[in-house]
Amino acid sequence: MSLGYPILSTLIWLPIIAGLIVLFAGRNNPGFAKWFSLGAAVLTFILSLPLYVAFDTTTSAMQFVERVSWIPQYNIEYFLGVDGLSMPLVLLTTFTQVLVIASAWTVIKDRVEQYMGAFMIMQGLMIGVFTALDSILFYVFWEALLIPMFIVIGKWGGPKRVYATLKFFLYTFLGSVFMLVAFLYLFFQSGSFSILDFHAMPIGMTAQILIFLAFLIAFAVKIPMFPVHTWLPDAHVEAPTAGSVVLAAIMLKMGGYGFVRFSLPITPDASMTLDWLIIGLSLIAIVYIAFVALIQTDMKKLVAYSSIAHMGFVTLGIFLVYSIVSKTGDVQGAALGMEGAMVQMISHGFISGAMFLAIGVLYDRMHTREIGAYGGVVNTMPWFGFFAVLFAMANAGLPGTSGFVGEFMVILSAFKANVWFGVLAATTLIVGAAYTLWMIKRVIFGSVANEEVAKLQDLNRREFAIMATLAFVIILLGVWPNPLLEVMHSSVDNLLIQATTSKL
Amino acid sequence: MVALSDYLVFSAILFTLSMAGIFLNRKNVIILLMSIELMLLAVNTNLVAFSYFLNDVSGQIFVFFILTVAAAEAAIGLAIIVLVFRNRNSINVDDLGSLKG
Amino acid sequence: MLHFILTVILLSPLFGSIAAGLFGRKIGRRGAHSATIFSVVVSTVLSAYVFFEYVFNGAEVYNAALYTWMVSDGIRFEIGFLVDSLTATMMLVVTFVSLMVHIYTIGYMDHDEDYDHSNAYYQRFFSYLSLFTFSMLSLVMANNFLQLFFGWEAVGLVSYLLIGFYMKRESAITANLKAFLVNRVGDFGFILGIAMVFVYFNTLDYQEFFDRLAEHEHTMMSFIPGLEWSVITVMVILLFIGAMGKSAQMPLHVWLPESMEGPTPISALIHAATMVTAGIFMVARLSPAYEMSEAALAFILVVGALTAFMMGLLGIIQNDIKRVVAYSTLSQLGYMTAALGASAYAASMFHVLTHAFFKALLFLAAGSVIIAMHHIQDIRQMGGLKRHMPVTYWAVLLGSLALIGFPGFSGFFSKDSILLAVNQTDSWGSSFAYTLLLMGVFVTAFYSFRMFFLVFHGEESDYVKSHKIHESPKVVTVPLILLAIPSVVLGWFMIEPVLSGRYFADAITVLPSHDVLANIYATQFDNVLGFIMHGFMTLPVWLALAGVALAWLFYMKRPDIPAWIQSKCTRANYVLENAYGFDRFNDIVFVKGSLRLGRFFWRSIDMRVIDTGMVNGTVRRVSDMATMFRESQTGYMYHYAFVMIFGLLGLLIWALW
Amino acid sequence: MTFEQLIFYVLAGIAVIASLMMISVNNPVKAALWLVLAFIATAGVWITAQAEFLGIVLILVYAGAVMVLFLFVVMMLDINLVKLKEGFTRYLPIGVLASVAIFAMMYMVLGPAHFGLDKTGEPIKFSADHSNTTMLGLQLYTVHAYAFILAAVLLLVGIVAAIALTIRRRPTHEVLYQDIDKQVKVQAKDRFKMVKMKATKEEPIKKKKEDE
Repeated sequence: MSLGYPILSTLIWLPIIAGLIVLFAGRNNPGFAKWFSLGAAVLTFILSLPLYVAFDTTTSAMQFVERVSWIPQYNIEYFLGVDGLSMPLVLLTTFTQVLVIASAWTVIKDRVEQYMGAFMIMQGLMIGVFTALDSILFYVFWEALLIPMFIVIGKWGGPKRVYATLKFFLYTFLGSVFMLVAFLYLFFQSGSFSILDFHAMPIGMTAQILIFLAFLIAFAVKIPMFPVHTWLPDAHVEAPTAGSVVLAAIMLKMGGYGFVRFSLPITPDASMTLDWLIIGLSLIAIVYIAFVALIQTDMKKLVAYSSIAHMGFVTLGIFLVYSIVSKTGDVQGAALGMEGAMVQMISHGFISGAMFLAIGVLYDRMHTREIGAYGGVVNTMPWFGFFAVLFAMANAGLPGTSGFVGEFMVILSAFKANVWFGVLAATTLIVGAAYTLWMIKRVIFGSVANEEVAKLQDLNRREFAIMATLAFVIILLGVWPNPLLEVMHSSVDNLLIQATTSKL
Repeated sequence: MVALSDYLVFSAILFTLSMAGIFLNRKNVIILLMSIELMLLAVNTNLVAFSYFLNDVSGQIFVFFILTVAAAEAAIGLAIIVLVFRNRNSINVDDLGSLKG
Repeated sequence: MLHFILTVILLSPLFGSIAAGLFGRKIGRRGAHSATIFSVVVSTVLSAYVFFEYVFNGAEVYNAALYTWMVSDGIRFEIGFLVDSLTATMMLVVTFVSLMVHIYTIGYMDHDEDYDHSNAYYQRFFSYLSLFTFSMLSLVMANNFLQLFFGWEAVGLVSYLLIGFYMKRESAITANLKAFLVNRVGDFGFILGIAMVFVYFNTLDYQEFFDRLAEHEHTMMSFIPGLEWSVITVMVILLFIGAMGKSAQMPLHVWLPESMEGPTPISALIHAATMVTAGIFMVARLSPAYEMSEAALAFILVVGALTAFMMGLLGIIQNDIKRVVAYSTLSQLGYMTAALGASAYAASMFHVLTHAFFKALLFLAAGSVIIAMHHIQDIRQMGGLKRHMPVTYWAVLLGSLALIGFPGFSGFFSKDSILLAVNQTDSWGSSFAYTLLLMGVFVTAFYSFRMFFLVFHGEESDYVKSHKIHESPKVVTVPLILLAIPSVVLGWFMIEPVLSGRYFADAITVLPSHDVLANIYATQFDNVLGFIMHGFMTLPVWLALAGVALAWLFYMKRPDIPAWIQSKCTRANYVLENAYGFDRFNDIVFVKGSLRLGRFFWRSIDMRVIDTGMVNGTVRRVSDMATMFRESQTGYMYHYAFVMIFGLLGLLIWALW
Repeated sequence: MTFEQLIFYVLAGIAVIASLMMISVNNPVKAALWLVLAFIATAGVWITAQAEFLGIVLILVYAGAVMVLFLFVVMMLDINLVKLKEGFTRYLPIGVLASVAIFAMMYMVLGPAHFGLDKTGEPIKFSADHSNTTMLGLQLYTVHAYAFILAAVLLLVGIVAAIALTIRRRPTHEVLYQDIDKQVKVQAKDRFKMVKMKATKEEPIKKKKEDE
């Protein structure tokens, strides 16, 4: 299924070109920079809608494919394509981008054009990551993406930004180097860099284990999974609001996307033997990180830890397939878990984006993220209070909001895989609600704590519009998730078949 | 009859002593230079012994050249020592440690 | 046609709530309450029609899907309606009580000390009320577990919002967080129950679930190696844990007394009539599943009885009028759960209905007393209000008589049938439960009439003398009267159909061996009057009267006795004061425990092991190595010579080896 | 023990003892003298190995020139002997051990096992009138002529470097330096100036006021 014009390339290069234009043309008039990048973001979003509308849900093959030879000697190609797994993520990127640009309207004062330029370029690269089907192209986008985020956190961040951004950059970079080694090995085995060839080619067991571990390090750092997660809270605390939103809403999903696109199809047997490791780590992430989130005093750190816990659901959902197949003999329950993981990624994108925007709104007014500095915000900002409680409830997984859908599906299939997986995963209901609502009680509810809170004004129209769109999407996805799931069925089933057929 | 091995052992002793001289002495650099001269002497003894046993005069020619080189080296070595002395007014090995990491 | 009616019943309160909530400022106070009341009236009228259709004309069960929520793994998750006599009754109760509370709130919430008129608290409160009605209806009308869970959590959310309505009060926002989290503990068990349903029956739809129940009757599961349990028992107990959370059974009851922080109307609506009965409704709805597991029924019976008696005891020492009624609700919930345990589902639902009316009546009456006393809730400062507030006086009297089960009143019929049913069952622990329930009857009578005498009779307290106490306005007393009527009369009409089993025939299935109500009906019931006369002879009624007499003696004739008793057995008093130490236990073990655990995890593992240990640790390791290499250049020639010689030596050794 | 061996061992012994003493003695002058002794003894050894020319060259060049240079430098630099009196380094034991180990290694390779008389056979003894020098010169100026010239250049470089390194211009108030090229470039006009003077008449000395 492909439209007349190369839609994916436009989605990648339009924002990047727009970013460059903003960088140079917007030198001294921030007004132009802001309006131009907002226009470009909206245009990209509109252009990305045909992806969903014209998407053929019956086939699991790649759609809107573009294949042009790039470096013939090593037959590396400029090979783009989208299927049920990556298309929702592309839409999430374009949708969030509009909100991100809108949210950074008044708060950024110095060098606005560079700030906007960085985000536009980052958007193009992110779409590139989700659509690249050539591993080197994927790797290029994957690494190039770090640079704008490095600059965003490094330049406009909080007091300890240099430490945070260096840690973020080096951590992710260390991980992805192993991935490059795996790609090269696969290239030498198969002679081509295309991911689809990797899916098909047989690999020996030890090679599979090594490749799986290489991918695991790269994606575990990105998700982040339990032992390598300490960069996320620092990066979030120091990142400006818009950077934090993009980091939480989209960049964490690349790890999950990586598992689904690389680890499972390319190294099924290794994934089968090592699935206990991933499940263990994700269960630790769900339970352990939730308790760590409980005692945070910094709002952004708390939401950062909560997003680690939610991403624990994604990895759990993805890797349940093997224990379900071994327990029930058929792949039936696993599709629910996998689709739950994908839905959880999308919904977490919206919810954590919304939470960070909310904290950003407070930060723009009072320039502190400490929970202690707030109290009784609802008395002076009632509309903000409404949205904050709504997003908190979504974060706690209240049915009727998108937060519940993903967790519900993953808990069900986790229970099917093993009773104790289900029990541990379900603890998130209690602890997840505990830390989120305790934060809400200390920040939003109660009597007005100090005179700064008394001086707060409620949301202005721009912020209200952002919050309202996010609230609408979160409730829509919670009440009627079917449109998002229809798109995934064929791709997930194909992935499950790939993941369960041995390639030795 | 004096065997070739005697010559070689003799030169080996000289060589070892000069080597010990180099890294054992904490006194001054001059002793160091002298040890180097001694070392060259040991090498030349070897060459002479071989030329004597192999009846090939080229060994001696080689010794000849080594002598010239040794002389030049000694000259320059001493010049350097004079300069070092002028700047540091001491050539005790312990004081010349400024080229450290 | 019915589909359209049901959709309207469900959605009209939602639209009312959105109108009042989001556009509250625009449509003003009058607009808000009229919009919400109109939407609830629509629901009530249509529910009445559906009730009439189902209970009297016996229409057949209606089970249809509204829309497909999600399709995954070939399983369709839908949102739909299942309407039968059980649902119809609950729909009518919910909408009627909600309507009464809506009208009552106009008077109650007219002025508020926290907010002035400019703040849209009035509209916000009405929007929450109708949002609650929508959630409760979606829970009751659900035809699958997913929608049941949606309603379950939505009701929890609204009770969170309403308990924390007075946002400025620290105690209110602590109470609502506690309520939500304890409900979430219940939901933890509930979602695991749903997961079991999904895993073993591959569906979340009730009908399919009931059809496939027989397949798994004997399948065993063991999640702790070595121990085997029947799947049905584990699933049913997990689901009941959810019910315990919502209906405030023994360990998870801690949130109900503190939920009195919310305004009185919501105590009436949520914490007496509807939300807390959701758990009971769920068990009744899943009666086919509960019937298949003896162990679960015994467990439910014992938990119910324990809650009934122990909570009743606490009611005695409460001095806040709303807390007395709250503890009485807890104890009555214990009765209903016990009835479920005795698999007398119909009797339990009957008690739910009667309790909904007379408890709502008691709460609203308490509310009107609180308005009159200008928000003083301490009963010791009240006394002799009989002359000042006749309507409220009669309302509380009728409500209390119904509560203690005075023959002829609705409470008598439902509570008596429960006691008879529990007496009949022969399951494990049923005799223990029966004695607890009997003692409960005495305790209920004692604390309800203690509150009655202290508030209305006796000489007026100094506060009452100094202030002018007048009866509450019409908009408060009319709902009282409207609620008083069913509290008294309802029993007469429903006892016969309930006992005979005709009333809930289509909704509740009971195994013949467990059907206690049927043989009560057969042996002891000829007609309503006979049942009442027979009631006079039975033990419970006498215990109730004894309770009233003792209360009269203690608080009217000789007020010094209670003080004497209190001073005598101080330890028992201490235990009762702290509500058996549940709160302190929870606080120390769960709250402080998890905080300490979190701090330990964060400080020692996240910070020390990962951050400083691995991340910054490697950084320091690398710089240390670099320094080591740098310092190896000592600058002294003999060191270099030394290294050279040893290198040579090593080379030679290696070469000659 | 033939006479020849006796000569060899005596000379070798002297050389070894001399070099040992050279290392261990504190005073650099004494060390230099011991080294001279070692050179002489080794020259003797060379002569026994029929390398008479080199033996003599060794004594003339080395003992004569290089050692004198050393003594000259030692004398010139007033090395404070006190500091030099320090003993050997802390590493003495290890150092000696290492040297002995290396010597043992060398002995294993160079010892009689491989280079004994039975292995190498008797060296050819020349007759008394055989001139080692002519043989050496023959080779030197034919086959190795190019290398010979290079050696000479090397020595020149050595000289120039030594002088360039140690030359020092002392301040002019202490010593006057002759600047050759300025002297060469001087011209008549800046040395010699023709001045036209009028013949002078005798005039009496005027009286000055203050004289009165």
